[in-house]
Amino acid sequence: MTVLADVAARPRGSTGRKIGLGLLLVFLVVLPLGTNIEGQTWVTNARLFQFTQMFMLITLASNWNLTGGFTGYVDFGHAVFFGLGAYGTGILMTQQHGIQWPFWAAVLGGAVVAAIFAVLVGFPTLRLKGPYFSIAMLGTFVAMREIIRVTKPVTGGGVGLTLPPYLNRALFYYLTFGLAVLVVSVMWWIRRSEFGSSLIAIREDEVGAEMRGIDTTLHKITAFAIAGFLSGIVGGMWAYQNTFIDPDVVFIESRTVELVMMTMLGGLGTVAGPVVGAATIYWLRDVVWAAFFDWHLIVEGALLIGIVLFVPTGIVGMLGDRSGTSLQRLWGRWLGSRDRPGAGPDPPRAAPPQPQGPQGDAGDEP
Amino acid sequence: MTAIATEPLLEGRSVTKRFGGLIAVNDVDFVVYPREIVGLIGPNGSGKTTLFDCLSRVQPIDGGRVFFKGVEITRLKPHRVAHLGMARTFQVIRVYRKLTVLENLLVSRQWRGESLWNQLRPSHPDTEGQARRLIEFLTLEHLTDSPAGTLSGGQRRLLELGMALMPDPDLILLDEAASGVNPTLVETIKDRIRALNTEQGKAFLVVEHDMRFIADMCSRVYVLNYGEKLAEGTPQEVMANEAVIEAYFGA
Amino acid sequence: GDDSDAGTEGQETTAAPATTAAPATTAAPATTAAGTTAAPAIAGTIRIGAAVSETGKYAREGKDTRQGYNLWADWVNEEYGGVNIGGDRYEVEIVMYDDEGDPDTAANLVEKLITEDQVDFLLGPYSSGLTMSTSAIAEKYGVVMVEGNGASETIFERGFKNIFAVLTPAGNYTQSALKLLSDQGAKTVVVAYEDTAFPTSVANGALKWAEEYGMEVLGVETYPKDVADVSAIMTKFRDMEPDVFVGGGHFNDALLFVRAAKELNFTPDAMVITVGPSNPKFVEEVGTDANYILGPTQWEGTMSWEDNWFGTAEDYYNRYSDKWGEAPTYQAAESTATALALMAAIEQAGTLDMDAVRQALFDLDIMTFYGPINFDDTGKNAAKPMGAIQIQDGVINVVAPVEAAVTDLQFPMAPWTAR
Amino acid sequence: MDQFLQAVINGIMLGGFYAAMMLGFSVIWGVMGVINLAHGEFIMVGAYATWVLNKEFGWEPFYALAVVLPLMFVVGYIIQLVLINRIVDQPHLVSLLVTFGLAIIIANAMKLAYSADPRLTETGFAGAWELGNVTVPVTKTVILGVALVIMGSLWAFLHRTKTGKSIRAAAQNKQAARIVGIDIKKIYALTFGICIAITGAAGTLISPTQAVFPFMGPPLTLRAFAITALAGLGSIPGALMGGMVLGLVESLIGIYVSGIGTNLAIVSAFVLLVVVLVTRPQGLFGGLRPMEEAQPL
Amino acid sequence: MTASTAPALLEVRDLYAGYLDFDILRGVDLEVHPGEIVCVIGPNGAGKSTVFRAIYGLIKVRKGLVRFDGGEITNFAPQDVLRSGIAIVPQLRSVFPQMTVLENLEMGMFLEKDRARIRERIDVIFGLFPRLAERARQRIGTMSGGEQRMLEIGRALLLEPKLIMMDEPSAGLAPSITRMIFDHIERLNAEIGLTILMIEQNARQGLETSHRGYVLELGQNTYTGTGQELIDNPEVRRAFLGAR
Ligand SMILES: Nc1ncnc2c1ncn2[C@@H]1O[C@H](COP(=O)(O)OP(=O)(O)OP(=O)(O)O)[C@@H](O)[C@H]1O
Ligand SMILES: Nc1ncnc2c1ncn2[C@@H]1O[C@H](COP(=O)(O)OP(=O)(O)OP(=O)(O)O)[C@@H](O)[C@H]1O
Ligand SMILES: [Mg+2]
Ligand SMILES: [Mg+2]
Repeated sequence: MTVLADVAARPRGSTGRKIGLGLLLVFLVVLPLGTNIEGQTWVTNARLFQFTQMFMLITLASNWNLTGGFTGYVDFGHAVFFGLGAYGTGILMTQQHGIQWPFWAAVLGGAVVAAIFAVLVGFPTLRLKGPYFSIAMLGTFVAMREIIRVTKPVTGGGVGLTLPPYLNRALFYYLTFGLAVLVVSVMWWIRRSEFGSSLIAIREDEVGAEMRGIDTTLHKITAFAIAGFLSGIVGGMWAYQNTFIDPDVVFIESRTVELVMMTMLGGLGTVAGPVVGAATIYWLRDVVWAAFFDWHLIVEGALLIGIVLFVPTGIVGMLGDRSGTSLQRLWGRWLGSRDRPGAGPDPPRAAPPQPQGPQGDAGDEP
Repeated sequence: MTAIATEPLLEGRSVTKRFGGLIAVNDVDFVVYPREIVGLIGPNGSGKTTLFDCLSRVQPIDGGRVFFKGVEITRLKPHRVAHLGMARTFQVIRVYRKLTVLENLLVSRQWRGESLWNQLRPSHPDTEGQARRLIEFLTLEHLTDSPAGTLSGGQRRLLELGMALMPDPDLILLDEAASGVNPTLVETIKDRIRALNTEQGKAFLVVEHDMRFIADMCSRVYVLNYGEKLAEGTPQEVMANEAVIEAYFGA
Repeated sequence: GDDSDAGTEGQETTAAPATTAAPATTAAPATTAAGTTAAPAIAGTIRIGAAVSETGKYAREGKDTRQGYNLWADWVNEEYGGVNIGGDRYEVEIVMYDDEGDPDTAANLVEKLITEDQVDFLLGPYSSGLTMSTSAIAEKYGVVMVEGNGASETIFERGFKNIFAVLTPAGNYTQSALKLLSDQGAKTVVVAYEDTAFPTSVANGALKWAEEYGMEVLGVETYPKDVADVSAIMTKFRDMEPDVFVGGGHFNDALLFVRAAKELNFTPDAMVITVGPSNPKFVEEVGTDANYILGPTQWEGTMSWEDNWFGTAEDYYNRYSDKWGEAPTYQAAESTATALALMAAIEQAGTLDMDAVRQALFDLDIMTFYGPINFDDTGKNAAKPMGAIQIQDGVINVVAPVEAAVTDLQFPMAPWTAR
Repeated sequence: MDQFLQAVINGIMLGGFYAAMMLGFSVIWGVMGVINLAHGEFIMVGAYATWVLNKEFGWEPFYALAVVLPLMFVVGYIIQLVLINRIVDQPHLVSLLVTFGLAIIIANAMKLAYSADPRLTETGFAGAWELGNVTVPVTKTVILGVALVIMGSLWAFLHRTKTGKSIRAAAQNKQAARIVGIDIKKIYALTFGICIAITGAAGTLISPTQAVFPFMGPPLTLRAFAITALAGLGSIPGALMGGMVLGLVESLIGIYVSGIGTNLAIVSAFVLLVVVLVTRPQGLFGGLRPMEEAQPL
Repeated sequence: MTASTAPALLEVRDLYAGYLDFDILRGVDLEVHPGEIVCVIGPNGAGKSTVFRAIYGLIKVRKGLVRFDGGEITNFAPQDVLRSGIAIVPQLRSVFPQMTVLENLEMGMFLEKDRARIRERIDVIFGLFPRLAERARQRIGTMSGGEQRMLEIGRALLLEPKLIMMDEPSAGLAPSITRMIFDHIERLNAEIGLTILMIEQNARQGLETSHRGYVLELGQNTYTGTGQELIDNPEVRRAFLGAR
């Protein structure tokens, strides 16, 4: 659905939106201070933990979006970078290997491992097209899980590794928050740069892009390595925060699936999409859970389908990013749909608001 | 046109391309000199597009050698060829459908091997200005921010042309760039090509089924038939050639 | 308890807490409790938190765990008259959430239980993995967590001071069975296990005990989670002609092993499958092929343990069956025992003070319907032996240890075709 | 030698099952570009239907196909008509969301209906044939046979009948299919119905050999996904060979590598997959959509 | 050519259609009488192809009316439009790339049951385009742009429709083929009275072949008249035929 939303090409935030964003950031910065206020039960460590998880998801989804959304290489094994980051960190931090680096160094180490792996695995797999790439990455992911399992002396095999427990929620909150802000800014920057446009060009027509002078291999590998590195950092943080890792809690297929879902729900190939999508799904689950007990997963599934059917362009796509504030736009579209046809002085000449009609590009190849 | 003195800009020596048993391009020699507009014509399926594909290196070349600006490009990667200063359009349109018209042009700016680091900045205002002027020329102003996927067939073809002009190449391969374009606009395009040719010295290799286009623009023409070079010469010579008339223009 | 999971990787693994505050226990008015048992007036409520899978890969065992906890809570409030703290009676309330089998969710829920719901104590989740991540949270806040469903030894190697487990740890799972078999003359063993935390602990234990009882290990094989086919392993083992096969990890693997052994006509003298046989569902699904299969058990209704609260193991069995309409699995029994151990410690401490209760847990030495409970200084229950059962004509009979056995071992196993 | 033969037999049995299991997934993807994440769940539903017939009515599981096939066809047809047809015009990733939602709903609804307890059906086709020192399990032989019949019929349908050809045509160019008069929505509903019927049948086939429970789906979907790539989208000979190759590799490595053989088999299956993809991007046997035309998802 | 007084074969009244929220077409009127060749010209992006798509049910008609052969076919599904007797040659590629030339033609006869007739019609098309006959077993996806175009036109002719709508039939074809196609169009028109509605950028040749023409601009038709009238109209000449 949301491939469309990236039309919101060159974001021009309105002032209102900028102020809103600023307020949100300020709120998120001061939020942990609330844990020190006696007697209130809203801003608890558990709440901070939830935010931490959400920031991690936002970061991961944004990274996924760099390859999956911008470059069009839908990576079904992205969690492998997360996993390598987690294991890198875990191995570097645990005494049993006689290394025991400090946390920050170990996280960076893990992320570098993930990035290097991204480059190595990217060379063969990024030559594959469409679904074949997806499957190859899924294969890489599953294979890596088993490799971790059988290299017992280093990774602890199926038993896993125990990290020194250090559970400072506020610290993790700020770490993940900072990382999320950083990553989203990086994505925003990339999208505005020529590098970002080139990635999208590769997605749209790789052969054409190559012939028009884009070194596609270099671009793809670079994007892959950036995404791998950043997801590796998240993996490392997660490992530290979870205090123990084994192949089955680290390498979970559904972790990747969720990233895809979140990104798509928010808006594939947009900067804001993964953020909105991740936050929405996280929040939705909280609400749905509270209201439906036994049925909550069923309701969640139904909601997912409902959203896709009724908001096929993704949330960001629906809100539109091209002109005016979102509400205005929604309102305008609603009005527009009522007194058609013939609205507006010269609509045929005006740029249609969004790329594809319900019929897609009529007359094109499938 | 007395081009004999100069070095050829593009030169192919017995270029051959096979698809299984089918020989799509068979032992073809050709040259394009700087500041020249050369035509390439031939019946459908005679190997014109395939030859372009070989030049821009999407298709591996099975035999022969190709030189561009004195550099052998027979085995080069497509983007390297582009960096050398060769651009092309496509018969089957290849615009980036989800990028806007403006972005399509910006992203076609050629980097000539510029480092990735430099690309991590937004486009230079000059580049954007250049893109907007092109859009204006192509009469696509009202569509500047529309995704290319929403353009009509003819509009896409125009955009395609713009994308080839954008990187400021030395040689431009046009594959039926005027088909499906409104005749009035075709005249404008011809003027533009002539201007680029005379003022900036750009060379063109043009595939076109519109004979008026060929006759008006080209100084020399190659004719392909079943992958082989059937004739070459000035447009007038070629159009008078019996074999060409039989193979191409019909009785 | 163990990690035998009935389901497999659910897709729904991310954070989504699901609440099911135990229905009967949500702050029942004091009068109702008093009405039924004429107990002394209620002085207050002890809030106990637990994150237990309702959905996801541990949905099946999670249900047993919940039912075990709730049985205890209802019993305390409605029959026992409340927890006795220095003569005052306290009602209990269990706040339970669904962790969906996901470590992140479980950790978050436990943190929520501690900081938002402000529970007094914690009961454990189902499975070693989830116990790993939640016990770290409990440790951080210094809140006592008593558990009965995380058997993996790594849990107790972290030096935590707030985790107590009533169950026999994984390494000892096969001890009774192997001892019995070696007494019967078995000389050689092969072992296959799923390469995840809990089965690995069990298998390492099995290797240790096999050596201890003088048996030769002919082959060891691992297999990954969600395995679809174990024919290769069984083919290899068949050619080794071992006396004893030890295998397993999950309930499904148990089914796969039995089916594959039968298909390939692999007939060792005994098959010990570490998870599954003690579950009545196993017999129900596998039918006559289940006969002769041995399995370890934490607890069976036929065992001879007894206490002052629930009576004999059989009494507990009946009480549970009446209440929930199905027979208790050992996961259910150990969950009840977990709660019981916590209660006993609180009563001994005579206060709700965390430090005092923790100390009381370390000092605890009681007998229950589930077996003896006495925690060592890592929090493991050092006192309880593991039992072994054999399926005999579709009935699950305890065959070891000798003091708890109800029948003799049937040995060697009959060929597959002669059943 | 015996061990080798046994390994080969095991591998072929496993491969036959893999092939039957992933076929529906592969064709749906090949024709409609829909990656059906609820694939494993449909297998599960078919397996439960079989289990009910087996336990409640004492049916032989394999005869349950007579009920499962039409039942699942109708289910698939309706789902396509009311749900997926609404989004086929959207880029293909959209279908992921819908089928993912579907998977969650089906699995959890099954859990509410039948609890999370694992189930197994009892077949009369049990036991094994002994050929020298090699054992050939009867149940799996029957499974392989039924799987082959299903595959053969589907192949004949797609390549020999007009409806089948129109399904392939729709896979290649939706727009063109419409203008030659093919009713795309109907074709899609038909395809989905047929594929879900086959998928449900796979559930029937595995019910005697594997535990059936609500959350069994995802690993199956994952497998189907992998074999599809090996086989080429929608290619039926490819499905058979891809399944066999994977089955044999897993079986041989499982037997000849000691200790971690079965783990390693999984790794090598995926390594093989990546190698095949990189060297032969269109899969081993081509497919309904070749690589150049493969849609960016 | 005199405008016939017989009822129109195809009649489009006040047509509104477009993509997403925008109407590209804003009140298009068209009439095609039996036995006529009608040509639509106009600048790029005027909405010519959109008219075709709307008539053919490929996009939704939002307002207005499409009548064909006495019955209303507004918003019919494509297969129903085809059944009622209209065939279309779209502007952009519309072949089944993985199928052979022959299979593609067979698919073109999807609605035809009679096998003998299918064979017979395909042979006629092969006679028309020998190149296709030569390559009957080649996958169409590997053939040149022009060859694919031949196939599309051949496929539309297969069913002997009452009306055939061609979106730039000559685009990308060699002069000999273009001439052959226009000749063929005229011959079919003359011999069996096939009615043709086409869009041409090769406007001069298109209009010369046609009885009548329409000029479409900004989603509305601005000029209409016989082919020659339009060619002679200075406005039209300047704007659409290329200054000459
Ligand atoms: N990938 C391929 N595989 C097999 N044959 C091919 C392939 N690509 C092109 N051909 C064949 O090569 C020949 C030359 O094709 P090409 O596209 O170069 O023709 P062209 O001269 O550009 O024709 P047109 O004017 O119709 O565009 C054609 O007969 C075509 O069928
Ligand atoms: N799928 C689409 N989504 C949105 N807008 C579209 C789409 N297709 C076409 N348009 C817009 O509709 C207008 C008319 O397009 P159409 O294809 O009908 O033009 P045309 O007259 O056929 O032009 P040409 O001669 O270039 O083929 C154009 O401005 C185009 O931008
Ligand atoms: Mg060509
Ligand atoms: Mg058009």
